[in-house]
Amino acid sequence: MKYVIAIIRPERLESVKRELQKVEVNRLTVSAASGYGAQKGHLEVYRALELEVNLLEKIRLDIAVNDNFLEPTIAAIQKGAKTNSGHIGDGKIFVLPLEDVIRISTGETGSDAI
Amino acid sequence: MKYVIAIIRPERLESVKRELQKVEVNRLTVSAASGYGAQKGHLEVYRALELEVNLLEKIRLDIAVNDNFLEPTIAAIQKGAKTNSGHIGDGKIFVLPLEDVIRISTGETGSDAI
Amino acid sequence: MKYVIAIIRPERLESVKRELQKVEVNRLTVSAASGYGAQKGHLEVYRALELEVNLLEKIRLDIAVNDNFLEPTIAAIQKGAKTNSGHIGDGKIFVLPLEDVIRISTGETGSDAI
Amino acid sequence: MAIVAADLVWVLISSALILFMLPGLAFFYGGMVRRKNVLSSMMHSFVAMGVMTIEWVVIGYSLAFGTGNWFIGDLEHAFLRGIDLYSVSGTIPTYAFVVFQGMFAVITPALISGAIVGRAKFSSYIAFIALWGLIVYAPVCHWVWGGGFLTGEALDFAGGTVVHVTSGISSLAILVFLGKRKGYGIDSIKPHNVTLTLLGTGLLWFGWFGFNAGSSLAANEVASLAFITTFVAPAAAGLSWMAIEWMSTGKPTALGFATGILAGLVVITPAAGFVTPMAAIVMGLIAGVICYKAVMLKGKLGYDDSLDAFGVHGVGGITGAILTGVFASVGATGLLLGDSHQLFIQVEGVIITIVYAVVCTLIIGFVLQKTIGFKVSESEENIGLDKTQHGESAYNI
Amino acid sequence: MAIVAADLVWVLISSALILFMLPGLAFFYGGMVRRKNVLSSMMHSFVAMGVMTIEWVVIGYSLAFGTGNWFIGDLEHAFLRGIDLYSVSGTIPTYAFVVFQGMFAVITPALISGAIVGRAKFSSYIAFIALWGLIVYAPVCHWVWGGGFLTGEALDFAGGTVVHVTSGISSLAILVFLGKRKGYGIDSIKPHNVTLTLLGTGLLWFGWFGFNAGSSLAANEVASLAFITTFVAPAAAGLSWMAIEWMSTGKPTALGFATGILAGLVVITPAAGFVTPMAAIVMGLIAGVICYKAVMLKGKLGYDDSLDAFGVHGVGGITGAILTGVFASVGATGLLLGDSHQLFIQVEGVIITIVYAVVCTLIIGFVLQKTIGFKVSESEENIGLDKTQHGESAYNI
Amino acid sequence: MAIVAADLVWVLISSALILFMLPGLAFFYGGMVRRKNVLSSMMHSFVAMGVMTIEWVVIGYSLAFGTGNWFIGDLEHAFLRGIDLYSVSGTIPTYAFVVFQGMFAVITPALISGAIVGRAKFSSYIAFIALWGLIVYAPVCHWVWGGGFLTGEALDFAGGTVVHVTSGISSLAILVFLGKRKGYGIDSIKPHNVTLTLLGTGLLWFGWFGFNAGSSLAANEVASLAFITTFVAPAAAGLSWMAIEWMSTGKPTALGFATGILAGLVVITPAAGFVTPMAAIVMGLIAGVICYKAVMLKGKLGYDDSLDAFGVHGVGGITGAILTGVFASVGATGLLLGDSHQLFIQVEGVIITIVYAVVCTLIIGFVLQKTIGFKVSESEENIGLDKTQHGESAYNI
Ligand SMILES: Nc1ncnc2c1ncn2[C@@H]1O[C@H](COP(=O)(O)OP(=O)(O)O)[C@@H](O)[C@H]1O
Ligand SMILES: Nc1ncnc2c1ncn2[C@@H]1O[C@H](COP(=O)(O)OP(=O)(O)O)[C@@H](O)[C@H]1O
Ligand SMILES: Nc1ncnc2c1ncn2[C@@H]1O[C@H](COP(=O)(O)OP(=O)(O)O)[C@@H](O)[C@H]1O
Repeated sequence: MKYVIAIIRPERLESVKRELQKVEVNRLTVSAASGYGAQKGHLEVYRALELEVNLLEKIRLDIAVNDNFLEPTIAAIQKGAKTNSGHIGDGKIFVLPLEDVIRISTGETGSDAI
Repeated sequence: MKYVIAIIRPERLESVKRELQKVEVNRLTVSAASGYGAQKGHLEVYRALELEVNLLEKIRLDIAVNDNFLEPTIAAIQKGAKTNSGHIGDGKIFVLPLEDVIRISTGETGSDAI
Repeated sequence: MKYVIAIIRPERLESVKRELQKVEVNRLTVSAASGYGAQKGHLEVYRALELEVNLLEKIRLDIAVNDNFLEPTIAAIQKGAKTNSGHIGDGKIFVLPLEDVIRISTGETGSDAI
Repeated sequence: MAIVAADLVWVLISSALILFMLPGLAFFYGGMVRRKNVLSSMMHSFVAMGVMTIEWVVIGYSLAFGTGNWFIGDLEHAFLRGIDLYSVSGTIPTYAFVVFQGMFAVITPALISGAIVGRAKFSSYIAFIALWGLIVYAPVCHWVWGGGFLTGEALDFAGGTVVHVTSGISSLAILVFLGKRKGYGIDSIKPHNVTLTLLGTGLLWFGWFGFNAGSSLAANEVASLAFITTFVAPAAAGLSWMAIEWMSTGKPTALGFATGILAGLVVITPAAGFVTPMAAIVMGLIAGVICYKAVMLKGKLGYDDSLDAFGVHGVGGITGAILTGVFASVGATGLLLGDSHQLFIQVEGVIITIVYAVVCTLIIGFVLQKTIGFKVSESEENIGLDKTQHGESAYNI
Repeated sequence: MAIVAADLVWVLISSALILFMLPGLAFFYGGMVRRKNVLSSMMHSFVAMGVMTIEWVVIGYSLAFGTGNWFIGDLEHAFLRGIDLYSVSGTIPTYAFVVFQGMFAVITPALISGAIVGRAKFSSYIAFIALWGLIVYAPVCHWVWGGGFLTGEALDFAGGTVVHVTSGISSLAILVFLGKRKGYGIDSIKPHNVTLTLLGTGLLWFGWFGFNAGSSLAANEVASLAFITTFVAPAAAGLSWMAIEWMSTGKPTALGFATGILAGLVVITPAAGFVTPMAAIVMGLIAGVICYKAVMLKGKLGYDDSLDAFGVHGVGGITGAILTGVFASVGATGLLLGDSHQLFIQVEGVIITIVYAVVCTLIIGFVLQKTIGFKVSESEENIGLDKTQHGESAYNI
Repeated sequence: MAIVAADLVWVLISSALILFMLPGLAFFYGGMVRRKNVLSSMMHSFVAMGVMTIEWVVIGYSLAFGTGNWFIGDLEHAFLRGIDLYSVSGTIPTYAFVVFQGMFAVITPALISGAIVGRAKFSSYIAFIALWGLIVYAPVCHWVWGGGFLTGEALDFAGGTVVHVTSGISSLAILVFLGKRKGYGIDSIKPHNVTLTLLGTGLLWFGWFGFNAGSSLAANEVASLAFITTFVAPAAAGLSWMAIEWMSTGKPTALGFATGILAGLVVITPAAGFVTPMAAIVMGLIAGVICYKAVMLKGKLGYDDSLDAFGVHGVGGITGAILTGVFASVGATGLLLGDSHQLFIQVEGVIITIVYAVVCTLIIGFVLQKTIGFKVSESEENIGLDKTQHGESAYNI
């Protein structure tokens, strides 16, 4: 099992979700995040004081998948998150090993619980 | 060492914390999240336009534990997060391998730092 | 590759970022979190009802790094996050194994994509 | 009698101020609930601006201020029949009078919503306030202000009894009837955004100048008195709440100070034009302490007065009505000037109102329960009322 | 003629109320956009308080209310020349009249911003409202209120045509001209904070009492009538929007109710002092339904009227102007009293205004496009206008 | 002299507007601090509504407006002794006058809070404003308005010196005394929610019409003049701040525009009823630039005027007082009309006020420091004042 963390642009959430549904990945956790990356930030000014700010709003997705779902999941996220032919700032996908999953309501564990 | 991520209902946070304290797990990180899952979402309407929305508010817990604490921690979360005899939407627990921990204030590392 | 999660005091974010830049770690994801820990919480009162609350605001950093960057990254976070000679509540750093990274815009994978 | 332009301005602007209390109430309450119920809570106030406004001009005004009998008005002015551009009430156009009184009819049932947030069906809430407005508010308003049996007897400058006792005591009745929110006392239920509550407090105090000082219905000395008492009483009550809280818990909270201000506003309402500023300060100080104790009671007795509609409006309203009988000294005489009879009338008025409001509220609750249902299901409560009742969520990424 | 102190108070306080509608509009709109555009959206209203205010006293007032000809005023009062402390307009100081009328000139172009949020350059927006205020607002205001060819002909109590038709129809023109936001109809674009929109609704309704009832320019019976109609029409419209939404989608939303209230406020604006309260209720009920349908159209036709500036102000304004010709019965006679001529004039006024506003708006848009550019780049739209246009972000950890 | 009803309405409604500035200030400041200090910052304004209100009616009013001597009033009206329902001041009931003046006494010390957010103990803050109100505000108010040695000499229409110079310069004194916030200049300290600050700006401007135009204390031409100058000056100042910021940094921020508006409001305060609208525009344009420069200074000199209480109120207040001596032309003559003497008096008034306020503020600060302490500990500052001072947090999940 894998634990996939994807950082995407906020406005691509819906299209990523749509792509994920096509490959039958319907369970995921979404949270707000901010990111520093290759994407250039912007100058911010607070009352006559300048600050260079590079922190941009992002959406973070956490998706636990069984191994055979990993490829399609990654492909779906890529498809949904990419703007046109790909721009800096489109985001990244991280794949971490996942040792166990427990479904709280039923107590199921392992791949069945995902 | 393990890194436990649990997704629970917002309103169960207090009772999960209480159960965790009973097994002497007192350190954890909480964050807001939203989840898509088996739990059915709701129709939302914005000014005469309908949207089907399945994103429900959740709480995410991150808990780093030593191996011998894993079982009690999972059991405590389950106990605290389960509504009555268990309902869809009660949440999930993910167990990831954790390679190292560093306590910033003291510089301690490994199991001692957890 | 490693996936580093650091929990720090909100007000240390800027100085941590500054230290990270010095070691050429410029990409990271930031999110808001709350933490229970060794740091003592405070009594809160809501309209004549007392609640003991230990949940304190924290910032969570997620940083994916190549193995050779791990040490400097940890050192930089420690340096930036530590208040004076170190106080309870300064936070923790967790190191998780990272199996793969995919850059959405280009499709690059592995260490190149970090 | 001809209209007086300055009075007209005073009453109209006061009316606008009172309408502004509805968003104030929405924010005051909305900040205290959890994120998942904030729109539901705010809609309790907003929808009252729709439902009660229309009910008032269609029938409520006539029931409250129509000639009628000792108990209730009649239908002579239903649909504002018989009123036109040139109709006059006192020194102002009747339209202005209808509006001003209408604002009270709009806000009073909305106050009750604080007792039932997070667990009432929206449709039933609408039915409840509509019925309550006709069955409880209109008659009590008629009794005290519209020519009924308490008119000219009980002192109620701006609605201590008519507004706060009725709504506060009905809150208690309906919350006992409905039962607690799920997880009350087990899971923590903290205000999701105290800044919203502070905003609401600001709007409420601002609007309350219209509520109280506008109740003189004329731009005169009494309006000035009612204004200064509405200035000092909440200030005093905020301070006394803060003091007792600081001493008991070690911390003076913002939410507590705001609640104290509200308690002071409630207490001074019936007395605003009848007491001196110094008496108003004393009443405010008392209000802060008594309402603090009343709210603590909730913790002890274990009922779920979610936003303290009873603790503040009920207890504060009763306290105010009685203290008016004690401190009245301007254009009326209270106990301190040796008139125990007035105090007696005040108590009598309060008791009759309490009994009447409790009985009617329970009947309305019971009928709604048996017909369209009142409480949402446990699972709906779990998910939150914004999603289940309104199909939306307040905050989106 | 001497000044009347009560009229002066009424007009000044009404002016303050109208200025307060600008933050109201900022919050109404700001809550509906995404987090990354909230300051940009709010600044559309705030900057109008800067730009339009100065433009008004420098030249706008004179163009609108200077003698001039049938089409436009002249420059006799540019820089308020010829006006001093003791100048009088009607029964109030001219300074008060300038202020009151200025508030309308400030808010009208700001209404248009709802059509173009999230995609207009800030500099171009400023140029747009400044030009639009001179080329569209000042003349139309002159036509209807300032001595132009519709003065004394068309009924427009507080700006149904002058304010809402002009801004609403210009919204449609400019949004078609500018094109959609990126991702419109693909990515979901949800309001980031509905509580802000509710706050805005409260501020707008409160301020609208100054807008409508203040338009009597005197503290008299007509002010009271305009006040009560501004009380009941939005209430009715909120309810009818809610009802139709509840029936169609199964859920009564807070955002829908708020939009209904706004629709009711818009519709009653031209009629406020000309119709009875009961007619106002009927107009409100119609407004809720018609604007609901108009907003749905957007979904069907696929244009991006982001915050429904056209759906509510345009359609609501036209509906109101026409219904005024139907229901007018106080100090004017509408169709229901057998006067079809008035209705004809209303329609005529609306059509002329529509044609004029659309043509001018498109020309302004075209000229700006060709000179300084109007729309931000796709990448700026992506990142959000708060960061790209204003160099800041609304919310920081 | 008899009361004039329209004047009474004007003064009362103006008083309500000024009270509404307190939540305005709370939000203006509250949006600019970090999340952990927002309630603490807001409570600075709210608690002033408690403490200063009671202090005013108990003793402050008498010290400021009692007969007394050239320096201070006396205790003849302590506890409002000698004032009853029918007491008259000018053309309004004395109660109304007490209320109106009380609003100024409430808001003035609250302005100082912007200089010390995030580091003052709540108990010490309360002691500070209570003492400052007696030792600084009451005497200076007596000098300028209450019969003291500047009364009838210095021009101060609505409190440029009495309100803004005193509070602004005391801000500077106390912030230098207290020292910086931990991490100032190292860690970034960004506004946690700019929409709150915009809301505050809207409330402040709205309320300021009461503050300035209400200061005519009568519904007359001067009120209209003060109203229109309070309309155009902040508009101009917002624009000039925006222009200079846009040119220097490339971005026109919302926070900057809001700050410019505030600077314009401050600058026009002493001049509101003495200058023409065109002069008000010029004063506003100057205010935006000067206050922008003053705020930049902070970055250069490295002191921690957290929310620019000195940069805006101090510098703006001084600028306004002096420019009043330059531009005065209505009912007074300034430099431009050839009267250099008035300018001299203005400068003199400002200097005396500055010296007096600085000395007293430092003494109060010193005494508090030595007795109950003033600053929180470093660890409390770290955790945030909401938790450590008030035992609560503004936002909860
Ligand atoms: N090494 C990393 N560790 C953690 N987060 C990262 C890392 N690299 C990128 N991110 C996250 O992904 C977001 C997008 O990355 P960025 O470099 O801007 O563009 P791209 O994804 O096209 O490389 C960043 O804002 C950040 O939140
Ligand atoms: N495979 C998954 N990956 C990531 N998050 C998940 C996954 N499955 C469930 N979740 C999270 O857990 C929450 C609860 O899951 P859900 O399927 O609704 O109920 P249950 O936990 O009873 O299966 C979801 O809203 C989502 O946030
Ligand atoms: N075992 C853990 N699992 C998850 N989060 C932890 C753990 N230990 C600490 N944290 C996080 O780190 C924060 C700081 O920890 P704390 O114990 O207060 O101080 P210190 O970092 O000095 O030990 C906590 O508030 C919590 O968010």
